[in-house]
Amino acid sequence: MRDRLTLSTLGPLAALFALILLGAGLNENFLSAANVTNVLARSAFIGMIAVGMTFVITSGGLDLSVGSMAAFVAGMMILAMNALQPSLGVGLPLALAGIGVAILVGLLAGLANGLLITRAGIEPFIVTLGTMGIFRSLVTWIADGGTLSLDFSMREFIGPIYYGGILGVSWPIIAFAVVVVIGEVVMRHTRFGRYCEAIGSNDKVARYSAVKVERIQLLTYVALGLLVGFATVLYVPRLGSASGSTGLLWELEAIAAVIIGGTALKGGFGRVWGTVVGVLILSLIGNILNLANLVSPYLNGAIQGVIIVLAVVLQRRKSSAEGR
Amino acid sequence: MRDRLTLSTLGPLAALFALILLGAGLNENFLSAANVTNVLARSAFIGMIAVGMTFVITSGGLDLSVGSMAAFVAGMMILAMNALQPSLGVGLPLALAGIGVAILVGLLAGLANGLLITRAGIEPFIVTLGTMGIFRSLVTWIADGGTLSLDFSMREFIGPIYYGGILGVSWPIIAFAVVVVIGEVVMRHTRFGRYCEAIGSNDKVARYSAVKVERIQLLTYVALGLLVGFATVLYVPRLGSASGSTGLLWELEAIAAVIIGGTALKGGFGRVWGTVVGVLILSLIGNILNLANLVSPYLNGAIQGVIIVLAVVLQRRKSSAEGR
Amino acid sequence: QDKTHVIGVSIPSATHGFMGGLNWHAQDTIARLEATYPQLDFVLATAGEPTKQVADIEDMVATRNIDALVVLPFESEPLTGPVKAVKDAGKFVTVVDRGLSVPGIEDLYVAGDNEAFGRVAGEYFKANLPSGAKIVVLRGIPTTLDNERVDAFEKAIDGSGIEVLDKQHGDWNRDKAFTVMQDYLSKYPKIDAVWAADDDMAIGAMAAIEQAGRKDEMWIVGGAGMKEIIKRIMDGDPQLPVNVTYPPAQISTAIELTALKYVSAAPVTGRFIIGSTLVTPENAAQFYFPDSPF
Amino acid sequence: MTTLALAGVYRSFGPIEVLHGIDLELHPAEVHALIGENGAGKSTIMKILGGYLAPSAGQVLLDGRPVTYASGPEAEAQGVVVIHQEFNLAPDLTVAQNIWLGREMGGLFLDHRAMREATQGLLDQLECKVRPDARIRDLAVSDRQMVEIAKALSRNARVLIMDEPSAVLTHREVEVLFRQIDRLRSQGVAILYTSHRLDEVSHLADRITVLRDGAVVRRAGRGELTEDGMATAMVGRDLKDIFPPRRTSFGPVALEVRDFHVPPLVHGVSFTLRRGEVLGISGLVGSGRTELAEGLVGLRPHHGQILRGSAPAQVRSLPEAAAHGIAYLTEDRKERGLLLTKTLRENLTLSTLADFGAPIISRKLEDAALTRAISDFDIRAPSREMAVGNLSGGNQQKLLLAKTMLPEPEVIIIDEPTRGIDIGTKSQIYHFIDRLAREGRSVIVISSDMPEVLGLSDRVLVMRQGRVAGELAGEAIRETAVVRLVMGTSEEISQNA
Ligand SMILES: Nc1ncnc2c1ncn2[C@@H]1O[C@H](COP(=O)(O)OP(=O)(O)OP(=O)(O)O)[C@@H](O)[C@H]1O
Ligand SMILES: Nc1ncnc2c1ncn2[C@@H]1O[C@H](COP(=O)(O)OP(=O)(O)OP(=O)(O)O)[C@@H](O)[C@H]1O
Ligand SMILES: [Mg+2]
Ligand SMILES: [Mg+2]
Repeated sequence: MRDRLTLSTLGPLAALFALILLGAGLNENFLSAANVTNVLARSAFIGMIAVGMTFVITSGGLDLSVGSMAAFVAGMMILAMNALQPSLGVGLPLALAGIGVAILVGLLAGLANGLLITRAGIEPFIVTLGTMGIFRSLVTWIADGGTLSLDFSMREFIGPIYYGGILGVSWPIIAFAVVVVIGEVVMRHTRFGRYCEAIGSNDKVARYSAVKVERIQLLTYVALGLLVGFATVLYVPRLGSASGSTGLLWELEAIAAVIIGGTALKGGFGRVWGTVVGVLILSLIGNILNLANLVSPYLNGAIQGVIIVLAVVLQRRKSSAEGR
Repeated sequence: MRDRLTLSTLGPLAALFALILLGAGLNENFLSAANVTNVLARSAFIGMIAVGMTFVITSGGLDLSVGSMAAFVAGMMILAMNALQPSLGVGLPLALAGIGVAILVGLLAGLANGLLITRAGIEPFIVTLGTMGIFRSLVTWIADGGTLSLDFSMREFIGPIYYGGILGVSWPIIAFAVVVVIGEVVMRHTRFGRYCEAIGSNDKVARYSAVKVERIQLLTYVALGLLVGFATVLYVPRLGSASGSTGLLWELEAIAAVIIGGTALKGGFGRVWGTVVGVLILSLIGNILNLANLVSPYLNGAIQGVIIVLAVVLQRRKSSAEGR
Repeated sequence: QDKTHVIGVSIPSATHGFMGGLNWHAQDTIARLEATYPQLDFVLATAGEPTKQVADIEDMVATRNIDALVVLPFESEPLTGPVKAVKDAGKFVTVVDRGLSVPGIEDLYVAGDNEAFGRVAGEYFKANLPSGAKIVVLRGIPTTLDNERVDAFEKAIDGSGIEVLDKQHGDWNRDKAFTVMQDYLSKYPKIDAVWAADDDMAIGAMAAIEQAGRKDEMWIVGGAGMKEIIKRIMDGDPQLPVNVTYPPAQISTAIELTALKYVSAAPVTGRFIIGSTLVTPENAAQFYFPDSPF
Repeated sequence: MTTLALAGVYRSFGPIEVLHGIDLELHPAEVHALIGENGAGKSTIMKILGGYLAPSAGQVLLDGRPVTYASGPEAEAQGVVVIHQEFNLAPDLTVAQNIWLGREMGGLFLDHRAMREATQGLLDQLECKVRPDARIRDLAVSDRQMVEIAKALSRNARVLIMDEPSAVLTHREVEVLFRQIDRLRSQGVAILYTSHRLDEVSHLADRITVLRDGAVVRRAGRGELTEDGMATAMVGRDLKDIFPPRRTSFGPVALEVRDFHVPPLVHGVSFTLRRGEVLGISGLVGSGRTELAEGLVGLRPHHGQILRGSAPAQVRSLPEAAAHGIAYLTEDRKERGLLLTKTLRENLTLSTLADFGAPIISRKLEDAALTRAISDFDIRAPSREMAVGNLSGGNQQKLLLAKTMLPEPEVIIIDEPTRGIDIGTKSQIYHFIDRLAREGRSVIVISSDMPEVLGLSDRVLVMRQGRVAGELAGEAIRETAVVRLVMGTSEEISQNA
């Protein structure tokens, strides 16, 4: 990959820098520590999910359910914490219990997706379209159509998971960075990543190379579920609530980030750090639109669309020399 | 294709029949003419779009923008009709003008998608994600955040396009049937359909075989745009208005219908009549949920999800003998 | 009264707090009425978009033989034709909250007052902020009713010298409101008050303000009377001085009134507008429903 | 008179020049053979002639006039038709659909019947039993090659360029192919042919051009070059002892297969394989050799007994086979063997990644393995970082061999091991297989290349219609005996042997 650093890899970065310049030009607070922290921290949820999605897509899969899954995991986490509060009391044990539940539920949800896809042999698109409806419905049902809210005292207690940090860097940013670094290493330097790329480029060849195709595919969905769980652990402390509208369209955003970052939708080639750039591009677009009174807010969606396409044009232009 | 009728083709049909039996068991009015007409007529919008989507997906593409495009086309159609009403008056010329505008706008929107994808060489996912935002924003903007509505007198006049019909068969059903028959013939019996399959299967081979790959791909998007235009011509008489929420998530429904129908998401193999079955399955699920007070309405989404997955399991089980 | 009457109820699905509350009230009322009146049957359908809602209504007529329809239109315009068709088929029609675009179709109209919702909030701002004060607005999903509320709000503060710095869409969503508020806070060094046209958004905005440490700088007015917010007003939270009601329970009123037609001799037709009132620490207790999910 | 010619053609890929000033002439009613080592540039020349690649410098002359084609199809419109070394068929389409792709019969609506009938005609002409409605995806590689040939025949070529058409064909199909070539030659078609089977070249060619490292090193007319002479001209040195001497002592039984079935085709196969032994499997296309092999390594559902040594072995999947020390090299290198968009290194280590460090893969170990593979198998790659799809066909095959050998399996089943490999390297590979056997490993060689089966095997198993038609050992391994068994013309020979 190294020798290609010059070409295709510059594309998404160029788009990102263009956006940063645009933002800085429009508003002097854009580069303020507070704003940078805000943008990075709020990118963390989608970002962690998108890292998992990178593996799923690289190995030729797709997961439309992550947004609903996040809502479901958040709902279960809140439910569990509220239920355990009388016995555990407000404090670290309860927080850990909540985190455990979130990670466990995420893992199980990912496992469910993965098993349906690999064992029953149904298209990922269909399976996860189905579970997308299922997870979201369950949250709405559990919340009785409303919002599941964490008990206020506990909310205060776990708030620092989102708002706190060390050395001025907030936890979501740190967690995101850790996930990205691990993801990049796993993708580039471990068997798992190599197998994902192999399966995505030609699953038959992978099978004929003694790669346990189904197991790897299953693992990608489980890993994604886990990351949805982690993302939720960051999400819940922020507002302390979950409802049917939590995580709405996150799946689209995560997939878009992956693809803007240069991972091929058909699989076979994954770039974790590209995904990070994709996530940041998407977050920045929203941030810039909020910071600048460009036009009617009704047109925000249009501008967002134009920038997404332009970002990718910029990237593909640069990399077309490669013949990809 | 013929020899395979026995296996994979039975799958979606089996799922459809299972649903019909379920519906008939739940409510005696299910098979009444009125209900059948309702279900078929309302399937017509998504159905026509899904037929176009079948070609796009078969040739290896994707279009996420169709729902927003429908909203945009509807908006433009209403705007044009309201603007022309003073000069043309309420009547056939105005209706025809509206229809012309819808078809033209649909065609242009499809052309825009197609050109960006084939000329600029950007992934269909990204392009249509972008235009999805753009079209929807434009409608919201034109409608000033509210709803664009057709003048009521004109609405009365064109109402029969949706509600009327001949020999007891309503126009949307007739139009849908015509589109399906044409679609099936085009897919199976013309060069265009053949080339779509070839491109989706292996675009390099298609290019080596003198197939004008870009032109065919462009045409699939244009055809889809046109069909969105036609669908809108049926839609506007039904609801007489367009807003930012018109056609929400239609893209997901159309793509799901295509895939439930047995077309491969990766392209190379398309089945128009399968798509029809897929559309009917999706419509029937909604209809059946309304037939019986099964459970909490909050769980509708979950039931829908389960049925979608089950329908495809049923189908894949049958066809797994094929080794697809 | 031995014949069973079927009442169809068609409402938007619970995609945000207010609609969640409305869904809850609808189900609660239906369960209660079904228990009380065995001769009444209810059919409830929820829809995420207008086309689905029209399909729901068609299905009720075609397969469930409804005698009456209680409908809260997802949007006025697209539902007008289909609801009129129901009326023309001889059914009793109750319209809730969002009026149809052609007057005179419905037998019964029960609604909140969007115009008042914006106006009451605006009047509070006008009365409690000095000229030159700076405020930001969080709007809902772009819809006609959002437009009505915002227009009324702006008209109410007109001439007060209050400056509206920005009004972006928070889509009646906590997360979106949180993000937008964060960005407002980056952008504007001085904000005196926030009008979040919905309590879900108020909660998101509050979290962003708290994080930025500018809690003492501004107060927030939300709307629709979410129980958590009402509770805090009762407790005298300086950040949340007041709220404006827009009761989700209006659906209960509508269903009950419609049911009344079949279980009593009382004539039920007309318009019931449930005004928007200002909730203050003094009167908050009467708007507090701890059992509602909203 | 020349039909198509190259004059001073150069071609570079990136910084690497692979053709250095080629002159070549094709004449009507003549078969011109182009031979050379793997990576010498044969396919590149053919692609340039066919309009699929443009020369970096120099000219393509059609009927003496310089031409520049925008694309292959444009050249095809001028009657220049290419059978590519790598398959050029859409896997989801049927045989008939592929053959007529881009030139469908019928007006507004396709004339399915005409196309199916015409396809049937072409397939009959090639004595190919594939159905016109069969999907390419479901065909064995040899059948796909026949479809490629049928497709080219349907084109009414003036110039027919065939890049190793026989590499995956058995001798019977090769005979059919030769009859077609003879027919076309007599009709005045100019034919350019490559093959690494030099007997074919001396049989067919009216004119031979020998290529080495992108330059012409020898031109000859019919009969001017013996097969040895060709080999020497190609490789640049004398080749003696293409086949290693036969082994004489074998160890204990390494693999025993009893009453083995791979539905639907393969039935009741039993054989034993000893350590240090090379077992050849011969048979016609579709005789079930590949299915047997894929069954043995768990790639296809099967029943029957497999014993490793004396212990029964469960082999339900390839990883299980690997655990039993059994490896398999697929005949379908493009679809099942190599990841064409990935680099050499990634392909080489894919099936044995666990040996290259865990959890972090060691680039150093991988690079070392690649260096070894490159020298062991004489892989000629312009760059180590290039995508495998850009390697010449023969070098891809060598890489695939290296990949299969990497885990040092005890039992190695190789399906068409030397497909598309030049004579020099072939000899190297034969000696390599010999070395494996002498180290005490067991090798099964499935091959459609008759001399290879004869020259390499200690025993030969002949398959016909999914069953073992006979077994030959030692001196009984003669071409006539094998052919008789293959064709099923004589039962008694199998008894005698
Ligand atoms: N697209 C490409 N990019 C880079 N190098 C290429 C490309 N195509 C061919 N080459 C290189 O050009 C050289 C000649 O390849 P070519 O395929 O013509 O060999 P060949 O004579 O046909 O060999 P074989 O007998 O193995 O088929 C090889 O070194 C090959 O790696
Ligand atoms: N994946 C597949 N799906 C369906 N049929 C197949 C598949 N692979 C092979 N076949 C069919 O099975 C038959 C036997 O093929 P197989 O490859 O086992 O024969 P073989 O003796 O190895 O011949 P070859 O010399 O072509 O390799 C062929 O007729 C082929 O069409
Ligand atoms: Mg070659
Ligand atoms: Mg074989």
